[in-house]
Amino acid sequence: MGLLTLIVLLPLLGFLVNGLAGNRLGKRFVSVVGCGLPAIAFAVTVKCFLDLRAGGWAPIAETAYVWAMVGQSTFEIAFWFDRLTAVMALIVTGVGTLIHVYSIGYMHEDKSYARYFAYLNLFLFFMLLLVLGKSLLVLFVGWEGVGLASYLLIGFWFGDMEKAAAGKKAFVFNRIGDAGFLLGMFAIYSALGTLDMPAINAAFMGASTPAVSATLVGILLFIGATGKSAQIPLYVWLPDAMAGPTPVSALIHAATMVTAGVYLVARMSGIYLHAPEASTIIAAVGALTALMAATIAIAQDDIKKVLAYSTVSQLGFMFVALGVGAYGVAIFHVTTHAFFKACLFLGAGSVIHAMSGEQDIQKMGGLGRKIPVTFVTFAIATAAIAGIPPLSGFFSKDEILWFALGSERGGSVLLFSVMAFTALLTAFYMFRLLWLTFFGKPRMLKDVEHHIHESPFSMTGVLMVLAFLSAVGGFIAIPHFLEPMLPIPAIGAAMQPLHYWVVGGSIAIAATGLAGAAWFFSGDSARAAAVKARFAGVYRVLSNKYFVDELYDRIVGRPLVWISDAVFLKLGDRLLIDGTLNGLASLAQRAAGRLSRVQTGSLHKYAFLVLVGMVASLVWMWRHG
Amino acid sequence: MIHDFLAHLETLLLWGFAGCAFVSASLMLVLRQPMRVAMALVSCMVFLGGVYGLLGVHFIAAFQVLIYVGAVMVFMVYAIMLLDPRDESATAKYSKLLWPGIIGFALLAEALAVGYWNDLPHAPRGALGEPFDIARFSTAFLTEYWLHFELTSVLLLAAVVAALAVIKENRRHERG
Amino acid sequence: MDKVQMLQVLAASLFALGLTGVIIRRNVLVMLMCMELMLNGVNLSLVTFAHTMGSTVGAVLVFLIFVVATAEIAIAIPIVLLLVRRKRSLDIESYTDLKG
Amino acid sequence: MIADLVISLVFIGYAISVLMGFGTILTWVERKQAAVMSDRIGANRAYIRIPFTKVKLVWWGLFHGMADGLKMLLKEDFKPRTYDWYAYAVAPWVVFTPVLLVFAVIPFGGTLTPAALWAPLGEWFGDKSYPMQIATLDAGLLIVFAFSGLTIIGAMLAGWSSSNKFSLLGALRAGSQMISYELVLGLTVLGLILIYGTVDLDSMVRKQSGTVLGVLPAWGIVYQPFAAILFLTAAIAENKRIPFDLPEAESELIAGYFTEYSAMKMGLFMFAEFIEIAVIGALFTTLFLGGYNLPFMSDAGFAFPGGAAVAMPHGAVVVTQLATFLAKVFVVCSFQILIRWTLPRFRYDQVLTFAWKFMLPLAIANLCVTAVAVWWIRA
Repeated sequence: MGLLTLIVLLPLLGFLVNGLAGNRLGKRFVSVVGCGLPAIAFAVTVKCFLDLRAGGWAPIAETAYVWAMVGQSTFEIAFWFDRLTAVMALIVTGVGTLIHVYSIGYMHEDKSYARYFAYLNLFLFFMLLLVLGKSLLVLFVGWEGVGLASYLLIGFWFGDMEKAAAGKKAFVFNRIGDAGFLLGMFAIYSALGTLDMPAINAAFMGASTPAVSATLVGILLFIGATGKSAQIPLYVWLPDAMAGPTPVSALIHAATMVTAGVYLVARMSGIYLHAPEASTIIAAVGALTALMAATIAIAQDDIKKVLAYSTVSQLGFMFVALGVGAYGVAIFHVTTHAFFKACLFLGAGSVIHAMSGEQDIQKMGGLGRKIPVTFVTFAIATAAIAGIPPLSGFFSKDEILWFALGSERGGSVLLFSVMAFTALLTAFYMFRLLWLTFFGKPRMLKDVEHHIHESPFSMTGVLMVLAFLSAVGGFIAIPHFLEPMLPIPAIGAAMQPLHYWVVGGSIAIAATGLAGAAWFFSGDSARAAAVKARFAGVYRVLSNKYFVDELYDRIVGRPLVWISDAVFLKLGDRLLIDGTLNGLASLAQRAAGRLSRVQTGSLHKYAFLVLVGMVASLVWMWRHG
Repeated sequence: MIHDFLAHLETLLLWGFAGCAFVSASLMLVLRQPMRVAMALVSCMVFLGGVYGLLGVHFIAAFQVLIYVGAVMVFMVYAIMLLDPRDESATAKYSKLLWPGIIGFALLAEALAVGYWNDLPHAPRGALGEPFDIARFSTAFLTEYWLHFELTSVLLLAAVVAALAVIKENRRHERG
Repeated sequence: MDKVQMLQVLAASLFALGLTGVIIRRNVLVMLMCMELMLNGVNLSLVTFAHTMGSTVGAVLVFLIFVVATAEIAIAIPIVLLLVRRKRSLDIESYTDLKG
Repeated sequence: MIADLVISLVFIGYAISVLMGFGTILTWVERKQAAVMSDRIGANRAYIRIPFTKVKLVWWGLFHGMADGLKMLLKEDFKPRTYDWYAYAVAPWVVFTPVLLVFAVIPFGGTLTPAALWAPLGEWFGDKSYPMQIATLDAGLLIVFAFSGLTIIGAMLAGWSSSNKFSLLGALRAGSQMISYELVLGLTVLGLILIYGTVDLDSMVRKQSGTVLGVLPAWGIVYQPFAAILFLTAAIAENKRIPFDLPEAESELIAGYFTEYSAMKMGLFMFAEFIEIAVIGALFTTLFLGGYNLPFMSDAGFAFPGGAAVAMPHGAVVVTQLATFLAKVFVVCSFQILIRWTLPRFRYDQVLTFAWKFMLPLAIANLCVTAVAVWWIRA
């Protein structure tokens, strides 16, 4: 068994142990297994990374098992470890391990402790399968698996109907995306006869054009990506997914799983390089998503909802980077985003923990002095996401803005303006969040206030590590590290001189957002309230998320319900199927009723029938015998 | 005279036994008391035993009496003794199918008789096959028909088990 | 009518009488006995044929029928006792639980 | 043809008179032997006075039997109110007749050759010879069992038709007991059938005519001593005599299934019982005691080991054989009466337990051992 297989199997082992026997083994044991195995996986990943470097960055391939052989085609469970994979795997195992550790403190009181860790390990297993898979098929298994784990974890407290429904919603929206993904896979397989991603990329990069439109495949795969990575139009599940435990939100719905779409597009860059139309769509969708989510985030009061929309928005940034061909930059943003968004979510978890479950930021305030570690880490992460230099978010976001403006593969002023405005909004709503939560006067109930306490070290320690990473993560030059694989697009000649202007602009944007938020929300809430009152209509639209859920319900949900009810249920099921069966049944019943009159229950009559039969057969025999 | 009598003694006895058997069987349909019916059946069986004896198959005759009378009818009489003989069914002797039954009997008897008259293999009249005694019968039984014999013993075992089960059920019913 | 014919007719009529008895009598025990009578008719027929043809098959079959009859009665009697205990009657017309 | 008929009639007459004689005598023997055993004088008051003399023929009370018979014949025949008078009336005969019939297949002597008996008979009979047996049947032993099965029906019928709870109980007991012990009886005899290779009683007796090891008579009891004990026990139980007389245990059931019988109907039951004693004696003699055979005696006379021989005329041989048979039967009868006055009575459940859990396994074991032994020796 190779090291790559080991990486994948370690979390699976954790899932089996905790899932099958966790309830009997005690919390301490569950914690050790649940965190220890991902930690080992991280260590092994580091070892693999070192091997990769020692091997001159030549990809490591490893076949674990031959899954199926159909005719000439062989489907293997094979793993592939190159630069891109290395980055992703390190994020997944590293951040994953940190969040596991954080969960020890966060979930300590939960009665389904073992189940939680089992699910978490299961998620890690599938995520690693997704990241390490050599072929699209293995990736797809991981893709579906993380969907399953996400469903299980969103609905972790399934006793609450709303949370169970959120899990279901996530699952259904993911399935819609998966349909596109599957179609894309079918198209690739029918054209190329293989699902190995290096082979596919090579085929599209090669001289002869494959017998399938790169645009078509690209769009289909992107549909899958929109589902998993919460882009328009399938993003609505992600805010609802905050129903799960907060570490889950941090791990799955911020740092790792939702970036799977980004990873997929980057991994399939060979296709997208030859599909400029698809790339344009990606950029457009990404920009729209980023803007829309950012506007919504301004008007949200739930701390996790704000972060969720912020995640959607940041994912939009990544897709813009992908759309303009800056794949390495997208992965760079994935990395930094993983750091600071995980930190933010975990910090939010810490706040919620301190507030005894309260999530409404309007009822917080002044927490900065009471939970200083959380406050400091949360502030660093906020600054990072807002793009304050020299924190990590500044570098990645700046590069995205720069390529949105200057890339020869679809960069434009319009795109840049939208993204810049979005960045401004980002800074604004993030600082709003920070201010409302940690500054000002406490607005919570006395009772709650009395209970506020700093989280245990297992949580704050993780926060500190992540805050540190958020701060310095920008100095890891990932785009350059990935350049041999994912080329950085050329910058148009006209744009070259504007680079420093853009850098300065983005610093200004961040500062403006900071200042705006400080001006609005410092002091009493009168100014914010006045703005809210003046733009009441806009505020209503924003706080209700553009009524997208209601829209979907009108145009998709209700017609579907109506069709299901009227056509399939009443006509098809009740009338046709049930009617046929009931008709047959009642026919049989009536026929049996008639026939059962023969069955008189009287032995005499039976015996008499025997006699009649004997006489008849004897007579027949004598006549014909 | 007496010579003629002696010469035909066996035939006369055969006819006599056959007639008595028939009369006993007919009485079974007419008598009301189950015990009397049982007696009629016993006598019918004994007369049939006599018929077998006259045909020269003594062991069949012996077994007829031994098994039918000594076992089956003892069981039957036992059951009749255990059950109240003054049952309601004794007052209404016949079922509603009395006349259809009698007509059916006539038809069946006629069909069988006609069949025998027409189709019975007449060949061995006078040239009777070699009569066999118990030795030949036993040898055949244990060489040619041993499988059948074993199968019937299995059947007997099954019957014993089944009877036990029924009695168990009965006892449980009583207790519960 | 020679001996064989007479015996066969007797056998047939015993069988027919037995069957008729099953049809027209109402007492369970009497019906059981009439079934025994039917078996006796068959036995007589078999013995006669065996005697006529000088073959042992008929006799063997008769012997097996004896065993079967014994087994049958050994089960039938307990069942009748159970029935009577349930229905408090020997009248077959009161056992109509299988009426369709 | 007529000669055959005459011989048959003679045999039948002999058999009936022997049985009746035994039946009568045994009633007296039972009393007298009981008296002897319990150190009493016993029945001695009945006598016949020769008319007009003072000579009283007492003959050890032998006439008590006749007095009993007379009493039974003359007593009122009380008829109980029963729902089946026909069954009530027929039951004693169903008990009595088969007992008589059993004797038909028992050989009570060797071969009879009338011509050799008395020369003038030769004109009539020619040189035919007849085995001294009423019916020579190849299934003789089976017939014995068949008829003893009939008596069960009689006993049950009597008890049922008496319309009396005690009678009914007695009849149920009689039925169960007789069926159980008949099974044992049949199984014990199977061993003998294996050894002799026949069920024909006459050939069975003939096969017991030689000697074993030159000294012992080749009787069944020598081959099957175990079976002999079992057979006698089961036969006594079959006859419902003490210690197995539970169906008519007077302290529990008055007189069991014949409680309601009186006069000659009751007499028939009693008589059947005594005749049954004799029949058991005859059967035991035939099966285990060599029947009419005397040790070292053949149709020609005696031939003792060591060369000494005594030639005998045919008449003497026939008479010796008849006498031998009667003597043996009488000894066995007397032995049964001895048991009757010696052993106490079982409890009823013990009777059935004894049959099914003790005698039956023993009989089967005996049969198995015999089968293995016969197979060993033949092979």
